[in-house]
Amino acid sequence: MTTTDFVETRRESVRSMVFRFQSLFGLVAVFIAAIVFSPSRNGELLFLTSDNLFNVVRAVSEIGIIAVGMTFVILIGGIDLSVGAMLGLAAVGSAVLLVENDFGLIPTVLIVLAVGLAFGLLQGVASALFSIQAFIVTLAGLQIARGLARIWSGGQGVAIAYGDGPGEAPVAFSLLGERTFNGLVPIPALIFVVVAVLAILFLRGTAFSRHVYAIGGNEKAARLSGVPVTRVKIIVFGICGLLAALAGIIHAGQLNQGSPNDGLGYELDAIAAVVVGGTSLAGGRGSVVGTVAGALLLGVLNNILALNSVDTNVQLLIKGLVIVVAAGLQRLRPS
Amino acid sequence: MTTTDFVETRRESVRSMVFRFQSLFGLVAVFIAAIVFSPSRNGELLFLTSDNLFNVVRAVSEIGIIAVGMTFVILIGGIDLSVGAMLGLAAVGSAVLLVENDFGLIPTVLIVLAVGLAFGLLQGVASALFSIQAFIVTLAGLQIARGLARIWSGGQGVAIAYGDGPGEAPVAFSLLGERTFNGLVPIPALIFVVVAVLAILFLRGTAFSRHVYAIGGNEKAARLSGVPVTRVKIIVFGICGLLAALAGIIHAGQLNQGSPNDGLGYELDAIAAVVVGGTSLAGGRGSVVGTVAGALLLGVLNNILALNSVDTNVQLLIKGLVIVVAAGLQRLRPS
Amino acid sequence: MDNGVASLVGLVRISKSYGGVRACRDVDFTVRAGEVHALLGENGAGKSTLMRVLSGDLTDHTGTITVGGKPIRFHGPADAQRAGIAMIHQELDLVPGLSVAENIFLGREPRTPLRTLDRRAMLRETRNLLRRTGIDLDPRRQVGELRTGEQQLVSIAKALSLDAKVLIMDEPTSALSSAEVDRMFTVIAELRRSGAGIVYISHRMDEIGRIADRATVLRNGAVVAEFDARDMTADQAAEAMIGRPVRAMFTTHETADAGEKLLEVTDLVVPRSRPGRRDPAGVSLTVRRGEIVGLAGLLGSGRTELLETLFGAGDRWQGSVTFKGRALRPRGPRSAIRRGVVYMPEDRRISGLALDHSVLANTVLSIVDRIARFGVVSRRRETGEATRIVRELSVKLASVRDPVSTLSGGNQQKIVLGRMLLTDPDLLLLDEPTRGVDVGAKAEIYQLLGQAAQRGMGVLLASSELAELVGVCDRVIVLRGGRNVAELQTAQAGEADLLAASMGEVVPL
Amino acid sequence: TTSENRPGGPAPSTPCKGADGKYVIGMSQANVAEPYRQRMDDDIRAAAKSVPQFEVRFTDAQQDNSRQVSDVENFLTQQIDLLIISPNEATPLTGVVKKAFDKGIPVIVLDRKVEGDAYTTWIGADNVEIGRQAGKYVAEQLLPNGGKIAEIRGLAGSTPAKERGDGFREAIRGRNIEIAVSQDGDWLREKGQEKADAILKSNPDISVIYAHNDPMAEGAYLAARATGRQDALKFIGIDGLPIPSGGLKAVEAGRLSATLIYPTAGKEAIESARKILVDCQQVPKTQTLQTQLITKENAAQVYAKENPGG
Ligand SMILES: Nc1ncnc2c1ncn2[C@@H]1O[C@H](COP(=O)(O)OP(=O)(O)OP(=O)(O)O)[C@@H](O)[C@H]1O
Ligand SMILES: Nc1ncnc2c1ncn2[C@@H]1O[C@H](COP(=O)(O)OP(=O)(O)OP(=O)(O)O)[C@@H](O)[C@H]1O
Ligand SMILES: O[C@@H]1[C@@H](O)[C@H](O)OC[C@H]1O
Ligand SMILES: [Mg+2]
Ligand SMILES: [Mg+2]
Repeated sequence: MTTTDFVETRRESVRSMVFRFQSLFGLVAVFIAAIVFSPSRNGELLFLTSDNLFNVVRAVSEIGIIAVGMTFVILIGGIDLSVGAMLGLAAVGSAVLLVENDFGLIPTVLIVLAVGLAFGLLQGVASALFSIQAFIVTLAGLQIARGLARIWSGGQGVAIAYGDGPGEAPVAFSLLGERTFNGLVPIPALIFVVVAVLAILFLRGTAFSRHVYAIGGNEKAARLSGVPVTRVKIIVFGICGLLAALAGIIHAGQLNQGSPNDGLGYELDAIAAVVVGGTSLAGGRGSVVGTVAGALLLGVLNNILALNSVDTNVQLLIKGLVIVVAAGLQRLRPS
Repeated sequence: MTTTDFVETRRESVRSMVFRFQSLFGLVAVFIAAIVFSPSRNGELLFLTSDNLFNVVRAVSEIGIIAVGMTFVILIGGIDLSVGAMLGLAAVGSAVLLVENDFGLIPTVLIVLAVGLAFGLLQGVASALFSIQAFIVTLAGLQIARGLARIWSGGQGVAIAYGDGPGEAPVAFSLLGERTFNGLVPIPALIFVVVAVLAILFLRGTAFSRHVYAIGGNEKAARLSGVPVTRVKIIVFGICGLLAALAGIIHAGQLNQGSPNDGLGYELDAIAAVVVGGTSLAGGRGSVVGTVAGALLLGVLNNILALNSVDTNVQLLIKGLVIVVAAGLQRLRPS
Repeated sequence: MDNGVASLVGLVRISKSYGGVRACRDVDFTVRAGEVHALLGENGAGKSTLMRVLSGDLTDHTGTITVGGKPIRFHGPADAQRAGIAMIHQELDLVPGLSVAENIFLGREPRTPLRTLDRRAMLRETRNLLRRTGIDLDPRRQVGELRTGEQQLVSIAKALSLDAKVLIMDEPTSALSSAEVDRMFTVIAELRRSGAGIVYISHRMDEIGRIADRATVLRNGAVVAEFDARDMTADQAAEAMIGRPVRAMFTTHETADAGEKLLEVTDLVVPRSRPGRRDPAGVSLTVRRGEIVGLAGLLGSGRTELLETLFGAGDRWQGSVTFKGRALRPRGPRSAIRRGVVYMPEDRRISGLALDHSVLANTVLSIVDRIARFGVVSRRRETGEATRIVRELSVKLASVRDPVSTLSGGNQQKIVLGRMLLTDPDLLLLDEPTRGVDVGAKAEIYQLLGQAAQRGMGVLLASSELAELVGVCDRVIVLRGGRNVAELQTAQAGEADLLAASMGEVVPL
Repeated sequence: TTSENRPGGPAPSTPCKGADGKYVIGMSQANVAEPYRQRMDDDIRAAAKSVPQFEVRFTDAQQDNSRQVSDVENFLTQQIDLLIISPNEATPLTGVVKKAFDKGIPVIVLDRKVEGDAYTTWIGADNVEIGRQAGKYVAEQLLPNGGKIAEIRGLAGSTPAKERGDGFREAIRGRNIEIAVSQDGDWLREKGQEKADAILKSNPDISVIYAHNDPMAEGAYLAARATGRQDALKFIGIDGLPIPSGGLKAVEAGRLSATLIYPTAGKEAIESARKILVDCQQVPKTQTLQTQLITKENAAQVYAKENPGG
């Protein structure tokens, strides 16, 4: 290897660094746009008030948590359309267990998370073991989860009342909906951050994560290298179901209710966040950092459009265009 | 090449015949189940009355037409999430042009079809020319089409009144919603059949269709073999948009109204029909015959569940399971 | 044949079928410590299948595998690896999105005491490994960015890193040029010395002579001969493989010396391709009708790049190209094919074939719109065309309706060639056309190229096999660093001259 | 809670700046997929035109509670002067409505309710009464001799759905009328059609379909028409919107036998807003609006009255 080669290598990695953080560019751009277009009152930019910023993070926290799980699934080349319905099922489960079954906080959370995990694992089994396409397994899963949520809730929203009496949920649960933690940071946002950080560390630092990337990049190669492909896939679907259930618990806490219609269409929002964050739907390429950036980008966009009272229909057009452009920018990669 | 080779060939093709018609087995199975579970009245099986059977076809005609277009897109390895929204846009367009602009039947139909075609072509350009993933392009397309439909309709359903006066649509348009053609066959069903037959012939015999399959099978190889990949892809998205618009026109005719929310979620139903019909989401493998069978299968299933007044929530569970099982059966292929 | 040395592993009466096709029939096979055991056979003879059984990749076989004399049952590649058996697969099986190091350690990543990934150890060990094997690669580079040949080196390094007792190499050198092959052979020799057993599959007969100790020949899935490789001649081996005496490998074709100039390339440069490359001169060459011109060079010398550019499938370029007297600025493969230029890519699986699709569909793909009337393809006509070309190239198959994936490697290669020839081209651009092709089929392909030249086509043939270049071509142009550095007349020059010119030792321009 | 015994007037720090003030009003709509709600927005828009001090901003929560919470939060960031909300569901929106109210922002709740009383005023119609009138019409006019009917209900869990069902049952009690099937149509025409389609198959012997709103009734009509049974059946709905695709026209055209006016309260909401912000007056905590039975006899006339433009 000659010296020129080394210089080249270093130049290479500067380039690939730039591309690695590409997913953040879009976010930065939208953030700047938000500042520029922010309405102001008494000389203060409304967008930049800490209240508003935390609102943005709170608003994206559910989709963000789901999108983190979705990132795993998409990295292995799969997709999970059932997450929105799973969120609904978990929200209903939380409400019913807390209020109708008087289960207490910890048991409820554990049971609901277990349901999400189990549902995800089952979908993983169907898709990995019987090799049915994930799209179709989870499309069916969507219907099944919705059906279960409707049956479990009796078809309508189950309201959560707080207190110590029977039929009342522990007050602690309502913290999910309040802005606490030093009176400012909303708990859901905090949970989102914790989940994201854990996922980032996990995807960076574990052998499991290499297996995830390998399966998405070349499943056959992964199998031949001794990667336990089926097991990894099943676990990944399990993680995704688990995180969707977590989002559902937060949802119920924020809204003091679990309704079988909760989370309708969230799957597409989550997928959009993942893709806008630069993860390839073909699998094998992407990151949770990108997903978080993608979710925040969409959240900031929603927020600034709302703060400017842009007509909802026009909002739809703008959001559609931004998604395409963001995805288009993502594909500029080192060739 | 020895004679044994040819014997083998024949044996092979019996096997592959069996697999070719695999997509019909599911339909036959569900059909038989429908007969078995059909409620009867005065000794007549309600499911088998010609009235009911034509109803089934009418009920699947919109999804069926969309699914035919979706088959093309999926065959090239793409996906089109915008079809439901396109249906809504076309329904709104039909109503507005007929009622508010007094455009007359033929101009209205032509304009709406042109809008669908153009929208599809644009998505094709974004996906093929700028190589942005179809999932994301059409996810954005979904939002944009919905936004346009809302703006065009002023946000609410536009009712279609019939007559010769201003603000009234030609009575001929209402035929779409009536049962005519010898008083038995519903017109939408007829259109569906025509579309399906044309598509089947088209996908069997034309050079274009070979290109479609080749792109789905191995895009790079297709390109290197001189297949005009970009052009074919764009046209395919155009076809899909056109058919979604056609379905939208029928929708408006059947409901005497065009509403911007029409077609909500139809994309997933159409994809389900395609996949249950044995077309691989990976592209390059599948048929319109399969899609028609898939659409009918889901239609018969809906019908028999309704005839038996199965609880809607339980229906969701059953449909989810049937989709998984049907997709699972599809993957049994000659190894 | 057993001369007392203990077998590391053994295969006893192994059979394996794919649907109706019996790929292996009652095969017995052993690998001893410290030997290189060559496995020979035509394309489709069952070599890869047999080795995939041994490496735990295929588990639905009959017969017994023994390790150290004891029968064992593998449930997957991981089991075989645990038993000390590693395999380099014929079709490169790497993960493009992962780095060289990550690929090498995939499935057995080093971990820190906290059970997290030990990146540092991974990089360090990869560096050591690459140094030991003389492979010149940055362990952090993404494998997807590497050229085919480099990827093959990574596969080799990966297999070596397993420190296997038994190493199976299924055509490990098919994309390597002789310099890299030499380096690989040094490594193999070292391994053998340390007591490992190596199974070596290759269609490059010269390699077998150089490194093999023993050779087993398969035909139609069954063992038909075993040789002591050191005193086996190439003709003996070839005859055992094909089942009849071999014809001459290279047939000379009449070169129409005065053939008109078909292609003229002047100072063609592809600037974007590698940052930091400074070769302002670029490539200049001519191809006349009736001529077969070879392209020689080392890994990354620019052969593939040149062919892709001429076909309109490459990056932006500068320079001038004249074809049939007019400027050639192909906008893409389609327009190139229209003008009579066809291209056979280096990697048939990735770039050449829709493997799931039928032989028929793959064969006629380039001409479907030509044989269509009003856009409708006549089934009779397309079957006719496909059958004709498949016969002409003597492709071994049961039915043109079978998926192309069920054909052996060499026959798949012929399908790509057949598709090209059906378009009735003037200029054939071939990139390693006999990669992975057996001796018999090679001879047939060479003959076909000769016939094509005789019919007035021009052929530009890039190859890493020097024997092939010398045997088939009229002239060979040597590329280095993206420019032509030498041109040799094969009537006068030999393999050694080519190698020297490729490495930059002599520049006999 | 703090707001327990407060009268339904303006919240503590009075936002009333009189006629010289400029006021931004946030209108948080649950969705505009239902024509009724689109009409509500339109009525608000039209009424606000005549109050020059008002600027109204609209949001559409698209049937998503979370989105509606965010919508209101964003209004709070924008520091609106008054909130009008038609909540998607009661419980989930209660918190954020209370938050606005506690900040001193007057809150006008329309149609569906929120829990507790942390709002300034609720305006809507008496849905139990509407249900009762529908039942009475069926019992007296359509099925004087009794019979079997089907019910297509609004979104499960929404107050109007429950109340319209209860009132109806109350009115038909003891009249030999059997509700043979009852299905949720989620207020949507498409759903109404889908459900009616199934109902007609499984219960061929029903003679009236009672839908909780006009779009679902129209959907049911279309389902019947597709099987050629539209004339054998009677359909009634609720809403009676004075728009071309609304229930008044449907009754006039004979597709529906009857509908009941469900006022959108848009005009009244702006009226209350004006009282609170401009006139510095109190408004009653609950404002119940009147309904009216519409049949073929009075449909055209009411349409003309409600919609003088055309
Ligand atoms: N996946 C498969 N499905 C069906 N048939 C297969 C499959 N893989 C291989 N075959 C068939 O099995 C036989 C043996 O193939 P195999 O790949 O082992 O040959 P090979 O000796 O390695 O040939 P080559 O030199 O071309 O690599 C051939 O007839 C081939 O067509
Ligand atoms: N290590 C590398 N990194 C990046 N680009 C490379 C590298 N090696 C080669 N290339 C690019 O490819 C060009 C030539 O490679 P090409 O594949 O055409 O050569 P080749 O002679 O066909 O070698 P190969 O045996 O790899 O097929 C180089 O000029 C350079 O642009
Ligand atoms: O149609 C109305 C519906 O849109 C609203 O949500 O609830 C009341 C109904 O009358
Ligand atoms: Mg092989
Ligand atoms: Mg090359």
